[in-house]
Amino acid sequence: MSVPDYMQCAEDHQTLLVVVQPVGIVSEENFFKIYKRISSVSQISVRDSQRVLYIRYRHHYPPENNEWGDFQTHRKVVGLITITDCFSAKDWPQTFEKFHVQKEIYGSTLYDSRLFVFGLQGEIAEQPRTDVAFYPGYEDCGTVEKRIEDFIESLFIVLESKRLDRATDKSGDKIPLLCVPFEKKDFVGLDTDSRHYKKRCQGRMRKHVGDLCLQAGMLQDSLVHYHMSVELLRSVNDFLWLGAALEGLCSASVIYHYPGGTGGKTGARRFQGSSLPAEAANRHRPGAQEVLIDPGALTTNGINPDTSTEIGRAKNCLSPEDIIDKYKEAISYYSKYKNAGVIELEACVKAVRVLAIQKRSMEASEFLQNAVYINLRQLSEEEKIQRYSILSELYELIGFHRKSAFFKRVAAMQCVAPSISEPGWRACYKLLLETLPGYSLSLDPQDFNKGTHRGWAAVQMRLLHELVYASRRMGNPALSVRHLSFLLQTMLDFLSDQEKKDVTQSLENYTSKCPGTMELITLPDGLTLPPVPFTKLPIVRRVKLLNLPASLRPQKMKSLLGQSMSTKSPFIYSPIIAHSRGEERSRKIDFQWVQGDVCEVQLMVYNPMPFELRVENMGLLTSGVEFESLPAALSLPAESGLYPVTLVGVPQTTGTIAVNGYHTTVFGVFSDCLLDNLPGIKTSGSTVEVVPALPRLQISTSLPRSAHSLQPSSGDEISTNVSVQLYNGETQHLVVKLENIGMEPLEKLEVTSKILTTKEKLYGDFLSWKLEETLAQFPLQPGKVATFTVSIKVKLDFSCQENLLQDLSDDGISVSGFPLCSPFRQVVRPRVESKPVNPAEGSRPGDRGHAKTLEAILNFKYSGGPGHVEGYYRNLSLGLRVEVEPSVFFTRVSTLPATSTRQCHLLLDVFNSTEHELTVSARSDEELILHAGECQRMAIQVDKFNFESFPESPGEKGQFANSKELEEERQEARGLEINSKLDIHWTIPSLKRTGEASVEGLLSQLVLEHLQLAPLLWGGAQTARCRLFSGVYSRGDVDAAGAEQAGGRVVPRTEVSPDVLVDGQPCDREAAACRVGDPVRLEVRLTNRSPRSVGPFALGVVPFQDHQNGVHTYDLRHAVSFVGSGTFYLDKVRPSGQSACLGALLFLCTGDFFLRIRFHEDSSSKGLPPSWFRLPSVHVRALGAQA
Amino acid sequence: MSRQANRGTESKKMSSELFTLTYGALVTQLCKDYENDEDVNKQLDKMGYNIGVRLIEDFLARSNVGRCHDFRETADVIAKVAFKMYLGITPSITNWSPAGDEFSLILENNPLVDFVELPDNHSSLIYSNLLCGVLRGALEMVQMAVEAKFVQDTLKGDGVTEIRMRFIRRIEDNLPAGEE
Amino acid sequence: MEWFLVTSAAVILFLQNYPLYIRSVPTENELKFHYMVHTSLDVVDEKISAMGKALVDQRELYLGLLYPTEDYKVYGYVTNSKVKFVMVVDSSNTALRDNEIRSMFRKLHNSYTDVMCNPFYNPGDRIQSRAFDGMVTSMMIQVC
Amino acid sequence: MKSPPDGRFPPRLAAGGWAPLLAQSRGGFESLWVPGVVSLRAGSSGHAGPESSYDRSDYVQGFTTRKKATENGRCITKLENMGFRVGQGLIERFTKDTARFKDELDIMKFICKDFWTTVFKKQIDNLRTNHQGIYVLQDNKFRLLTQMSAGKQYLEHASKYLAFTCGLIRGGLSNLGIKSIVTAEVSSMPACKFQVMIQKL
Repeated sequence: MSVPDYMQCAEDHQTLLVVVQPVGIVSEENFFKIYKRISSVSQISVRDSQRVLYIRYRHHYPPENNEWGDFQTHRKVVGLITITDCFSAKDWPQTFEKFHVQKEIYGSTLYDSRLFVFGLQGEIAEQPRTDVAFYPGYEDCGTVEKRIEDFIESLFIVLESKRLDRATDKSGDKIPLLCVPFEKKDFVGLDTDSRHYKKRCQGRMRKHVGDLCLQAGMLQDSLVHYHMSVELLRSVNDFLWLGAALEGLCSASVIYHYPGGTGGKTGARRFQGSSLPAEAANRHRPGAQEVLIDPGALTTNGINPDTSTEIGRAKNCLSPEDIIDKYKEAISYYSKYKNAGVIELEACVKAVRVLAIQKRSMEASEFLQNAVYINLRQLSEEEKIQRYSILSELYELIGFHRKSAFFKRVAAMQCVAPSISEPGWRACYKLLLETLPGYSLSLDPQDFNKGTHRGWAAVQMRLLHELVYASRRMGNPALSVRHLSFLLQTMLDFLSDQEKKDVTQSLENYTSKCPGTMELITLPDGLTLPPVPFTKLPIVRRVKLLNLPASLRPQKMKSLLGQSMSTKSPFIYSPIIAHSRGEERSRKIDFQWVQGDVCEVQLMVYNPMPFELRVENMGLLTSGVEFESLPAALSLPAESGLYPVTLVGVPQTTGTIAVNGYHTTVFGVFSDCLLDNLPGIKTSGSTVEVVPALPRLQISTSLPRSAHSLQPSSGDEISTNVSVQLYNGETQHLVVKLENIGMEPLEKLEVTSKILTTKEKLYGDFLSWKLEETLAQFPLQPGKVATFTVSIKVKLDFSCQENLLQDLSDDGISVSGFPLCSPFRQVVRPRVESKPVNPAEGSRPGDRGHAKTLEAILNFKYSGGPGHVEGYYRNLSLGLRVEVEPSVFFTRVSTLPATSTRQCHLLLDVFNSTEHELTVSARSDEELILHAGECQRMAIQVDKFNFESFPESPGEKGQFANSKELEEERQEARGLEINSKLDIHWTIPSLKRTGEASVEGLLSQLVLEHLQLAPLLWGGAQTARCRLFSGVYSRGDVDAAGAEQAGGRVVPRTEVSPDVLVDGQPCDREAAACRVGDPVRLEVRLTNRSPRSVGPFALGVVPFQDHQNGVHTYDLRHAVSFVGSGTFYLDKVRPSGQSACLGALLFLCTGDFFLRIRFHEDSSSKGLPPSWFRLPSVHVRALGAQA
Repeated sequence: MSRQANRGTESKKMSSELFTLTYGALVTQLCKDYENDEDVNKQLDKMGYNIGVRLIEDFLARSNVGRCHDFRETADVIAKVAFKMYLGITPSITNWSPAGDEFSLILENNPLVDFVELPDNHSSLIYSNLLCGVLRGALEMVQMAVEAKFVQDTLKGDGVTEIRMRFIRRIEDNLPAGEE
Repeated sequence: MEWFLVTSAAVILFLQNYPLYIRSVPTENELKFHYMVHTSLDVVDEKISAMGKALVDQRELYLGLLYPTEDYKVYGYVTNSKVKFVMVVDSSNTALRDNEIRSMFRKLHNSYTDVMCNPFYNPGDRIQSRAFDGMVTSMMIQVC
Repeated sequence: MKSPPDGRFPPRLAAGGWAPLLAQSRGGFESLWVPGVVSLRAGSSGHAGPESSYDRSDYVQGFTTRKKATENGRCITKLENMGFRVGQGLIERFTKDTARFKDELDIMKFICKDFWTTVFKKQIDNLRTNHQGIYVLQDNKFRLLTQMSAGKQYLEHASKYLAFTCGLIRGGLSNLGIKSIVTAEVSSMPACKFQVMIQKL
């Protein structure tokens, strides 16, 4: 026999084999309906004893197996039930004929048989027969079970009789030799009288009787018989049958030890399996199908061993260990006979089942190993499949999951072996799926998120490839795409570059027909395949939500920043405390996005593939806020390093938005990648607040934008930078266009300016504006434009550096010009030949002639719309950069007394540092024309200033701590005053540019003093000599000027000329005349304008002669004599008081005399500026007496 | 005095594995914290320095070596006493510069690097750089400014490990070492 | 003669087995060895689980012959850290007695311990160590 | 449960032959150190040569000072991780020549005796368990704390040294296939309790 029954188990040895078959045409459905009912009657207890009969039903049974019936009686078909349709009486005879033919097949072994006829009615059906039962139809045949029971009864009777007459051997008469088919020929012509032969006969017969006892439910007797036959057969080395005897012994013992049955578990499983609809596998596994309804396998409830023979049980029954040993022995005997392969194989399987129950996996695996090596004759593909799947199940049974998976996989491969006509891809796929657990492979990508995949990559990959292929051949592209993406995603690290190429290649082919989705795929047998997002294509390392550009950031009056408190680790140390990574991700970020404004998320990605990776429609996955994502498409170079990708979108509503992940399409597979599932991703929080919409302001100006941005020292980012070039002192209007490019009306606007620290001293206010007109145009609707004007006024220091001064002095300006000499010109060679051409270079501040740079920021705080309601605003800042070209310099400043002591002349050496002709004009009409690089002096007659009358600006008193600052402040104030009086302007006609020039900052203390209205007023008149033209120095000053230039400062002397009267005549016009010999009266008057009282003073009068050649004669004793003292006394003069003193003198000879009136040094004059005490020389011409 | 007494009894050893492994864990942890090897090297040197400036005290107390008179003497003490005491090895001293201000410590086997295999992505890591820091720090406390650096390393495939020591100058007044 | 050597580690977290190191001579159709060794782990597990009941002196790290296949012998060894070593030897190679195999496993184990002590090695990762490679190579040469 | 007497130790303990570790503080030497410093002496069992000593606290020091300002917690975790890795390595070596462990308890005993002795030169004084996966290892004179003057003032310092040890235990166990959470607790220095919570799979 050649067809093994892998489902067979030890307890089957106690069953009677009954074959149920259709004759004629019977629909499969009907047949199995009946078959099930029949096979439900699988055991009945024989009346008048506790013995139980077990029946094993088959609907196919190869007759050749039947021939082994003597060897093991449970292989013998003892009962036949045929089922047939017969509707008319005339068909009956041939139907009955068929029944007989059928009987012939198993005829030799049958105990009894039955025929169930369906559909036939009438008189034939009436006549009662034992072996035939008539039923009108498959529906009404209630008595089937009863009939079967009767049938089994009759079988039992036969069995019993056989058992009895075999068991009680009447000694003497011959015992036939039982043998298996292939033995028959060996025994012909054998000496049947030898003891050896007899023993063999006895032994085999004993064994046979044992079988019968076992079938007849007499366990104990069977044991006894088996034992005896083992003895007999051993003695004669009848190995095949010895094996059978031993196996019988095992079977009986197993039945005794494991009433639950050994095949029960698998049997049950098979049965469920059978309930599956359209069992595709059956087509390739008929064996299995047969097994499906194998009552032997179905027996779940155990036998109740007959209690009658309690005695001697222990000694006959094998112990669990012995069972295995005996099985081993039996199998070793079987293995001697090639033709007993099936017997051996089945024995192994039975042993394994027993061992499985005994939980002795190792030994079981050895039996199985042996079973694997038994090669029967060439098996058909179907048989192979069946064999491998059974092996797999058995390995599963003993907990060898990998081994089980291995054989399942082999079986699967068998299903589609090239030799098979129509390959069973479904079956193959189904089997492959069953191997997954064996290869510890789950199809849920979630299980692979924990860092690098740790699995048996090589085998798992192979399996996945097979799944892909099978599913494709099954014609389920969605499946193969899913499997292939899974392979790519989870096994990426193990794929070689070539494999990566191939896999993606085929993936793209598949997806071109059937794109990969994020849907769950559910297989017919309930298994679900979760979607496979490509989190590694590309790999995302960092996710960073970006703040809005500075100019668009919403700001709140009070900051929302929640400071993160550091968790101080408590002393009871626990690693858990520290491991709080999860929260970080969900932490809220401390900036806000704005509803309706595009916001960005930056991902650092890289491409693990050895080729360029194209990622389509990559976008953000968000929650919490309605969000319009604007997907991007990118292509990453092969094995690119970290590569920044910015995903953008627009929040449509407000609230807290959470960025959960991103979606991509790669190789035609859609993926939703959630950050939580990304291993080792760095992110600084992924939720952010979205505040209500705000307007957006865009500014454009009349000035050109400048590439050059302000130095970073300025705290706030500048959106736009504009720059302008101005000449020092020039003023320009900057027109700013404010456009609302947002969706919300612009309601509020505040403008502030900040001048960046510059070393340049700045006069006047640099930036000034009027917001009113602008605000008048508010609220500014979206798309509307408002203008805003800022006037830029640059007034840097106009004083020039020493070096220039040097030049001037070198050129010996200290000319002793004549009173009326014309104003002289002299040109200064410009210090720097190269004028700054481009402003950038000119921005080096502080060297003369080069442009200086002023920088300032205009801040526009604005708000409107719902954002404004929520108290948010935006800040836009405009960077302003002003190149200040020098216009004019005042290279020197000095003063000269004017004719009146209430006025004086301010002398300015003006230098034109531009390259253009330039005119300078002071308040006073006259204009001065300066060529490029030219320097001229201009004199401006000004009324002296009464600084005392200035308000002391009490407010500032406080803030200027020390008197020095206070003094400076005063000085500035004065400077301002003076400047406003002078208001000097320059014009560059060629450029049509004008501006002011300020003397502030170059007015030294001394100059100020000289410009100051002297508090001591010596009368109001001036000496005749003091009328000057611009550009001319007074002779009287020569020595002084020369002297003091050394000190580098010009100290003009003028200030106060006293009221000096000669003979009562003020002598300031021309020389006072007098006669020789007559006394001349001399009177000096003093008025005090200062707030404090001055004096007393002593004045000395020194007469001298001037020879017009620089020679003065002072020894005039013989020529001039005083009447009374030569010293005049003035007593104390209180504020705005007056006083005078008188004296007289005689001229003894004619001539031109001069009187120099000096103060005697005394304490009272100390501390008062010398210029207060300027007294002119008095010119007296003494004429001869009239004769 | 009392310390003298109990020091005798404190000849304690710690499992070299524990020592080596802990150092290894330290280095790898630093590699995790800092992107590039250079920073790790710096950090190791810094730590070593901090160890050195403290360890010298212990060293002087336990080995009663007197003042060294020249650099050669120092070299001997370092190799024969210090290394022996703290690492249980005695490096050989070679390659004196003619000026006598430079020499090399040759470590046949460096206990720090037992079992260590430097992965390719850390080619520029100076695994044992801590030692240099220790030497530098310790010597600084005895008024010697030295430069110590690895010129050969078995980890880098060299036959031996060589630390090059260069005497820079004598520190006049011993200010407290600037930490960090 | 071809023979083959595998070490694999139990990741207790998943109760899974996967290779840390694979080396085979010759390298072609390595997959066959993969399957062979993979299935052999059933036996390893079985032996380990059986170990609980065993007595101290039987709790040896060396598991002995796992099972013979047509033309190979598969031997096993497990460390206390649940790292399993499997060795497949051509069954025709009679030179290798149980003792040789045992000592070879010892060698492997020592060498593996050093790998574990390399601070740059992350336990559970595939073993890429020159030292280990060298040791294995020398062992194979000596055997083949 | 009390840990059994040394007599029951397998001979393998003798291997390595590490001398017990110094218990008392190093007097004036401490002044140079940050308070509560630990002094481990390193020397390989290989060279039986003269004593060799090393101070590991500087790993701790150099390490903590670097990140002190930022989060203590993070640095603690790092130390714990370092300990974990070291524990893995050590256990791999120490168990190289031992028979396979019978069960969890067998392993815990090994930790308390052989492992502890190798690392800290003394056994755990007391091992308790609730037989539901919680073990409490008590060391009455924990070596890394002996340097700290008893009392409360250095508590937060101590955590650093314990973190490393917790990692050591956790790493050792995990390498033996036992996933656990280890926490340390000090009521009064230098006594110290380590609680091991086994994570059932």
